[in-house]
Amino acid sequence: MTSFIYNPALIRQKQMEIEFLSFFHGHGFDIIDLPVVESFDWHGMTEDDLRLMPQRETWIQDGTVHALRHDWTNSIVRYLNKYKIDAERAVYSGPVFHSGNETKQLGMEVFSDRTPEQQESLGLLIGFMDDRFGGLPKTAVISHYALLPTILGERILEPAIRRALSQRSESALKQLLGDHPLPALLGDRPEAQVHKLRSEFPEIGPVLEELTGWEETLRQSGIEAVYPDITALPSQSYYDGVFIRLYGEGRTAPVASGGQYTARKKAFGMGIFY
Amino acid sequence: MTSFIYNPALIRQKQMEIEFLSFFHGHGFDIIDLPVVESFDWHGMTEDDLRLMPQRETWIQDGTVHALRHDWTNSIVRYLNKYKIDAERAVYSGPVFHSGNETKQLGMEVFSDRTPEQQESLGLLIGFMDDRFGGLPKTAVISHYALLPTILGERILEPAIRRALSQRSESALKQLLGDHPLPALLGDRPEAQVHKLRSEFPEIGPVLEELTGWEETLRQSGIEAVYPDITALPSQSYYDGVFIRLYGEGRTAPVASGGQYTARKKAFGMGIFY
Amino acid sequence: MTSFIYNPALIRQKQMEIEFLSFFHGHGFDIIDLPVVESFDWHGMTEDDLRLMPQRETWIQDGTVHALRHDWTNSIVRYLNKYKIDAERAVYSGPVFHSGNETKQLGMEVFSDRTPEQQESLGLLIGFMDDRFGGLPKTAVISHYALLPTILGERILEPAIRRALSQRSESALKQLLGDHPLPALLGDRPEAQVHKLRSEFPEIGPVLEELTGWEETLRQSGIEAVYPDITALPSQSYYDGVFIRLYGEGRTAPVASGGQYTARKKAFGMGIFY
Amino acid sequence: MTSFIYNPALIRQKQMEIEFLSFFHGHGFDIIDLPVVESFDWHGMTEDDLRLMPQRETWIQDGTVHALRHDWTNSIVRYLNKYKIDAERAVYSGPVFHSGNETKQLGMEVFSDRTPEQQESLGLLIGFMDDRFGGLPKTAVISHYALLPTILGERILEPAIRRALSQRSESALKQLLGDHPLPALLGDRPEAQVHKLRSEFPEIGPVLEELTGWEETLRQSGIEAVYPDITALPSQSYYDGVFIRLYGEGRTAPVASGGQYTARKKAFGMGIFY
Amino acid sequence: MITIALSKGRLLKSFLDYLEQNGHPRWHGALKAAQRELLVEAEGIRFLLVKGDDVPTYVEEGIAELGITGSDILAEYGADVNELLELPFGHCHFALASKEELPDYRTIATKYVNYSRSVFDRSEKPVKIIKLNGSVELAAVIGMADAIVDIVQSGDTLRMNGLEERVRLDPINARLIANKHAFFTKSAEIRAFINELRVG
Amino acid sequence: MITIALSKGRLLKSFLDYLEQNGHPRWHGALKAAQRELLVEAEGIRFLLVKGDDVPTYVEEGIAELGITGSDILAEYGADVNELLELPFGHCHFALASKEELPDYRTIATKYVNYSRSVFDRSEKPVKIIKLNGSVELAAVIGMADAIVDIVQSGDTLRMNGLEERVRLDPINARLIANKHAFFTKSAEIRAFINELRVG
Amino acid sequence: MITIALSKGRLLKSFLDYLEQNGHPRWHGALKAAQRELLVEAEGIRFLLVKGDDVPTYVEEGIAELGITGSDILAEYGADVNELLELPFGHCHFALASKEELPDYRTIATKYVNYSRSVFDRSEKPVKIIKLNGSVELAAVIGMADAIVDIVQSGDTLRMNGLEERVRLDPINARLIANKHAFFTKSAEIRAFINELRVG
Amino acid sequence: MITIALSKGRLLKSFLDYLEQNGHPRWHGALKAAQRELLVEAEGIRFLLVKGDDVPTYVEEGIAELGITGSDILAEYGADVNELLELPFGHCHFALASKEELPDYRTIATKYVNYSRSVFDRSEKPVKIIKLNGSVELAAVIGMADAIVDIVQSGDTLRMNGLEERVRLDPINARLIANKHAFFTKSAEIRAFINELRVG
Repeated sequence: MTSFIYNPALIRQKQMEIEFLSFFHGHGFDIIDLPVVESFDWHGMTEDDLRLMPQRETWIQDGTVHALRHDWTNSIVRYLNKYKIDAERAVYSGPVFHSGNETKQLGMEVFSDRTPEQQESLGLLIGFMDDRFGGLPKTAVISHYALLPTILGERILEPAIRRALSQRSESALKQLLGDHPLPALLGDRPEAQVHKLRSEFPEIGPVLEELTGWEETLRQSGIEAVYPDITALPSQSYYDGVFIRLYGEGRTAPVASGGQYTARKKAFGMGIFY
Repeated sequence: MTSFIYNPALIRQKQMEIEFLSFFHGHGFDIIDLPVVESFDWHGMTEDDLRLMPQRETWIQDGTVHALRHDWTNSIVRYLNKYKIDAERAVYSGPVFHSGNETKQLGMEVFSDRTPEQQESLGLLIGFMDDRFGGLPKTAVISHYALLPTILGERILEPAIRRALSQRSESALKQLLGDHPLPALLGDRPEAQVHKLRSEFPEIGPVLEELTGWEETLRQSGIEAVYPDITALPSQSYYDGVFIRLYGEGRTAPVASGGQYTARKKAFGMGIFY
Repeated sequence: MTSFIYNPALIRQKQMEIEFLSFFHGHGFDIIDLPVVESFDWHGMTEDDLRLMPQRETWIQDGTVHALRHDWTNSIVRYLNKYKIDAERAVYSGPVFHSGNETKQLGMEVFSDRTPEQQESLGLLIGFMDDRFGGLPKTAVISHYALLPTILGERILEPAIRRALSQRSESALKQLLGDHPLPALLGDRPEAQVHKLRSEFPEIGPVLEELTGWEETLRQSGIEAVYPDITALPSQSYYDGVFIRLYGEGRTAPVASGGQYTARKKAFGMGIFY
Repeated sequence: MTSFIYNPALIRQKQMEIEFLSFFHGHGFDIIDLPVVESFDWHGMTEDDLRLMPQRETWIQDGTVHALRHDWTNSIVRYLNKYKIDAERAVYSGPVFHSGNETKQLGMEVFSDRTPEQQESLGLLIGFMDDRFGGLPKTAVISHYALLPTILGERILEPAIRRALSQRSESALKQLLGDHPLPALLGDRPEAQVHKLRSEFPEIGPVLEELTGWEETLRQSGIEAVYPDITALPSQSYYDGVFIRLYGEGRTAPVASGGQYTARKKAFGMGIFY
Repeated sequence: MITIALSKGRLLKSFLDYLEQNGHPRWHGALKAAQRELLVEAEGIRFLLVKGDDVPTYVEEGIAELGITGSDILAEYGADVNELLELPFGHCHFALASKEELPDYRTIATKYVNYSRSVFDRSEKPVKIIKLNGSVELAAVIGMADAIVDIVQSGDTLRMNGLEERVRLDPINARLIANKHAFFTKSAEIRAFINELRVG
Repeated sequence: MITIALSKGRLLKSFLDYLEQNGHPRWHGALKAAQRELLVEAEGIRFLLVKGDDVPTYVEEGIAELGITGSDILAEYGADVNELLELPFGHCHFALASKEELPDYRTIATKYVNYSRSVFDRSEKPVKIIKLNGSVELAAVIGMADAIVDIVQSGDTLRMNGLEERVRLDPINARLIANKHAFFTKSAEIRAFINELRVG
Repeated sequence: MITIALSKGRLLKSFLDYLEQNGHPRWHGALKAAQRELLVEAEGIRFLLVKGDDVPTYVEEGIAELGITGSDILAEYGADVNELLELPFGHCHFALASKEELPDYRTIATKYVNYSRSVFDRSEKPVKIIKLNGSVELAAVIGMADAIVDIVQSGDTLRMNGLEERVRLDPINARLIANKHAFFTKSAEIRAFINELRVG
Repeated sequence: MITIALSKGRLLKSFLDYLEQNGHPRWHGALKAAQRELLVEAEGIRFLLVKGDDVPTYVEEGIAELGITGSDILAEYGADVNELLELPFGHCHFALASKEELPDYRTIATKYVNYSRSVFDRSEKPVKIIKLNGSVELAAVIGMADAIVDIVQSGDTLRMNGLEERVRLDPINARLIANKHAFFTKSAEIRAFINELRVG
């Protein structure tokens, strides 16, 4: 746990941080900061807050729960639900803590519901990664959190179904959903899945339209492989639209992720973890 | 507690940080990093650790005490007492937490007992402040933790005397020390105190010599007013030599402080809090 | 906080405890025990649990929230919601902790929805208090948590109204409820309030019937003054029927309290705090 | 962890508790009570306190460390070091917590350095166990914490030797102590060990005298097998004289244990865990 | 016999005026006569004259069955008592005051930390609050804080210190509070006192 | 190139039988030939032969894109992986076994602590669970526990130790698991492997 | 220019008397003339007139370089300041007072919670302490506490309330305190003020 | 009657050899004859054949009075038992092994997490440790870790996986451990067993 790193890489990392902030600042993003330690009143904790707590470094002080920042967007959503802000675009950098491990996060947020603006910011992020942060991501996985509620209706609330979805378990979904077309789709190539979805569920046309728009943005930014993920469930309930994960060559953990969310009003944010 | 700052100052602050690291890196300092969360085994805690705990944000996890970093030098001393390192000079930046408040600290350490090298690093720090960090400090207060043990002998361990010393309480010291020359000195101008000390306690000549050397370094760096502080007690026992506080114009809190310490071997470190 | 009590009273207190357990055991109550330290999964915490947390001594261990027992009935409800039990009546004694203070609680529970059985247990409790525990209570305050939802409908969920109700604030209720007959009732003698309620809200007749039955039980047990409390709100949502507070002569804190609740099935419990 | 016990045994347990208190109260012992939650200032924690912490349920509240009671004698020692008390003999009962598990402890303390009085109390305890608490213990193990310091001198402070002693490791002690007569003794029958000790180390005669006196007390109380334990090390530094463990038939955990200690003045205490 | 905790100072004066104007000569006389006594008995009522901050404590603990104190105190300390009635005296209001008008007030000095926090939370603005026990105006005068949150009656104190009221916040008046349990067990006495007070 | 972590021991045997019966001679041959090697490559697939408990770790960490392990392991350790398919081999089941039939089993020895906890939670009975790493039956034999919860295949081990199955708990079979991210980034290779496996 | 925080009330009167008797007509005049001003400037010195409890805060925060307050405040709040000198005015003392003499005082009401705790710790007696903000005597009068711990000057307040001093505790006097850092950076001005004060 | 927990596997074989060579035909016979039994009784001694990791648990809990297990297990789990004697069998050693020699080993895979931590602490080097339950060598082979820390007997396993011992760490042998309390209450039986074992 105690790691002491002193090497030339550190200065590059710090330089990267400043370049990231400067780059987005130059594109009209305000630089923001939030406390590393967040405090929660017991009675004000939401389902989202409670769900995340076991993954956080937490303690109780003066009758309130304290937790180290786990994810910038998460903290920003909580802030937006409490305070008004003037910024329309923001950029940040700083440490986050997952189950006791400290890592760094860089990211940006667009507090606007205009998709072109959101997509422009995604393009900027990918551009930055291409130029300065380890090169262009090779792969993107893209989902839309409005898909499943339409396809599955109320059944999406069943814990067993949610578990099977989150595990992409074709076997389990077959057992749970019977004839429903969804399980069979999972056996198809990802590229074919969207196609079949459109014909099976004409009512989700507009959502698939949106997805296609974002896919376009990703491809124009230079990303070669873009896979749809039709069974994705949001980790936190404020995510309610498109969600994107970017991967480097031969890497199994995403280098960046984020999506559309609602905190009083619609927004879009993506973060790089490193 | 929840503060959300987005303004042009933030980017300057981040730039300052990177300039600080680059400047010292350019002078042969390795950039180091240490975890924000430190953990302590109950039985391995020193008197120093215990004394500091009430000022720290602490919690207990898996039978060990966790605490947020309070001061970089403090963390580095603990690291040096556990691990060997190769670096001879190090520079750092990052958040520190005092009684629940988050601030930032920049600083450098010289892991060498050679005074000229230590003094050179002090010169670099002051130079950096002059150029880029709010200008040249106006005032320095300088002490040497070897002074009082010689002047007071064993009595320095008495809690009442320690309290009176730390409060510069002429009244209390007179009551406690009677005829001892120390209380009377406190009524003198600081500049006169060293002079009188030398004649009263010839045996501390070499320590005063050292002090004079550092005073010289401070003056050459451009600091106008340098005050000796003869009753200073170290906040942590590893500080065992010269200790310096630098103040800006009209400010009552020091902008930078640090000094000589021992963690296996002699070292010197100073930090800027902002 | 550190109190060290050694006096003849302690042995009487311990004897009281054993007499209480023996007395109810003799009347067919099983003696039960539950752990002093309760643990909660973050995601399994109910609104009730969260509301109580700030009043409890709490800490986080291994990713779960630990809390000292706050109230026996509360712990029993949580137990009943998790495990099946065979007992139909239970009696207990042991320490409880309120905001860091340790006190003792004695009590009994009837896991049955038959009102006569519940009332019999209340009679036993009052009988025991009369004989051995400081004498017969002088006063009882009795409420029924089905009253207000009928009288106020959905408005009972408004925080401002809940606060005004819990403070018996005639002024605030007038502002909030306007012409509604409730505020005016508060200015009446408690005895007259039930009477007027019945004529204003004929639909609550059966609930008032129930109240009268319990009042009868209290009077037959020898309690002279029984006051209805029409604006009472339950501290925890499982309390959903009659609730009773017993007071000693000239005392402002109740010596015993409890009522009907639902934890899978209907039950009734009362506890003595001392 | 969550155990809900309702059975006839519980009332017997509670009765046992009251009988124990009454029995000793009848013999002139004051009944005492102490808080379940103990709080510690960071800087006031002793080596003993720190050593025990990992075995305790602990948390931090308002800058002080809170811990659940671990052992009554331990709490009493801490109390005695802070407050004066008038009682000369005390008896107690209540829960204790070991690494998250709740058990019960009954016990008594004699705040006097007069051995006959201490031995009388031991006789009372064994008598009580014989009559009412599961019958006469079959075996006793008896040690004296003044033995090893005399036999080993300063070497007793070496961690490796302490570990070997606490593990009764003949092999390790031979490696560490070479020709010293102690390792060889460990291969002998316990009964023979004291004999040999006396001839090897005539200066410990008085300590062995004391041991013999206590052995006599144990035998007169009816305990058949009494074993000396010459390598015992105290778990807490306040234990500085005789220490006794009592075992039931065929049981490997002691039913009772305790001994002489110093908290300002000499005392003797024993506790039953169940 | 019923015990009533009264807030000394400003509020007591206002209460005395009310008693005088509404014809309670004996209570008025007894309380007026009290010089530095803290305990005054009149016609079966025991008045405790205590610091306003302490009124809720006396009532919550049951030392007094009733209490009269300002709604400022109740807003700040949130005692677990029955807040029976608003009383027609002790009127004033909370205000935010500063030397200069500013677009944002980032640092606030006040005796009313909780109340101020709630005001800024309502307006969804982050703020740093400094707790002072008295002479709060000074903090704004010497620039220790951008503004203060305090009780304002006539506004003279503000003016004297060169400050101006910038935002008029919640109104304040006297409140009759009751111990939660005594509310029932002494309901007849409490009702009698209320009637006496009202009818005047 | 795709990497697959395989559970050694019982499950590997069952997998080999399946491969043999369903006509995958080359995988079968390569894996069969492996003596004590832990790494076997065959036809563009890299097999890692690891302890069953470690399979989810290898897959979760991305060292292997796919893994084959028993559902008992997944039930116990709850890894953050995609549990794609049930596989038609490795069948056995969880059971509660004891020396004597008892109305209640209060103390349970098991390697499967979390699973056992969930079983008793489902039946709403409190229980004390002792974790053992092996030879779990012994705990029941010598009376350290009232019963054990363990995997049962033939039942021979139970019988040999004088124990009897009291409650047949959940069925167990082999599962194909995938790293959550490789599921997309290597989707073609994964799909190819699944097809190969199924068609047999 | 140097800023000095002065404790208002009792201590300010005592300071004014001292100034008058020791010939500091201008300071005396300026401070005497201050009606309800909180900020008084005289001969290059800026005096802040604040509540005694707040003096250490002003000095610790560096708003004032020096402060004059009672040792009772310092004993209770333990500020991180330089406690330079005892001053020859503001004399009184802490006392434990009660209605009746008791062998043990188990419940204490006081404004000085920390100080009282330390007194009872010194005498090695456990005690329950109730914090009140004012009119502390009342707690002993009405039996809310066995005794009180408070400041005693003439003893009149105690007597008026039927209480008697039982134990005379630590003496109290005025103290000159300095900001820890300003002690050095404004050492000349501080030394000048001390000399002025002393010489009279 | 005394109960002894024996570590199955490698250590049991080594123990059997020792018994054979030192003339304990009956124990040897009884244990040798045990096929898959976990409980073997011979001449008033009850042997429990359990997983090495579980031996300290059985002894600490008092299910067995004595236990024979490797010092590797004791070093890793630090049981609260009496570690009476080193036994003259079960010899092997801990080693750090890797594919290539490196100046620093930053990531270590091992079953022995605590032991490895202590080794690196002794050498004052920070390290990341990955816990694996088996086939630890694989982690070094596929580059999941820079090196492994494991038990080495012949070194064959390392070689077969293309690894080489880089640092020979602590030696390992069998240990006789006793329950802390049974050490006294069964001292005669324990002493008898030790004598029997030694004399051979």
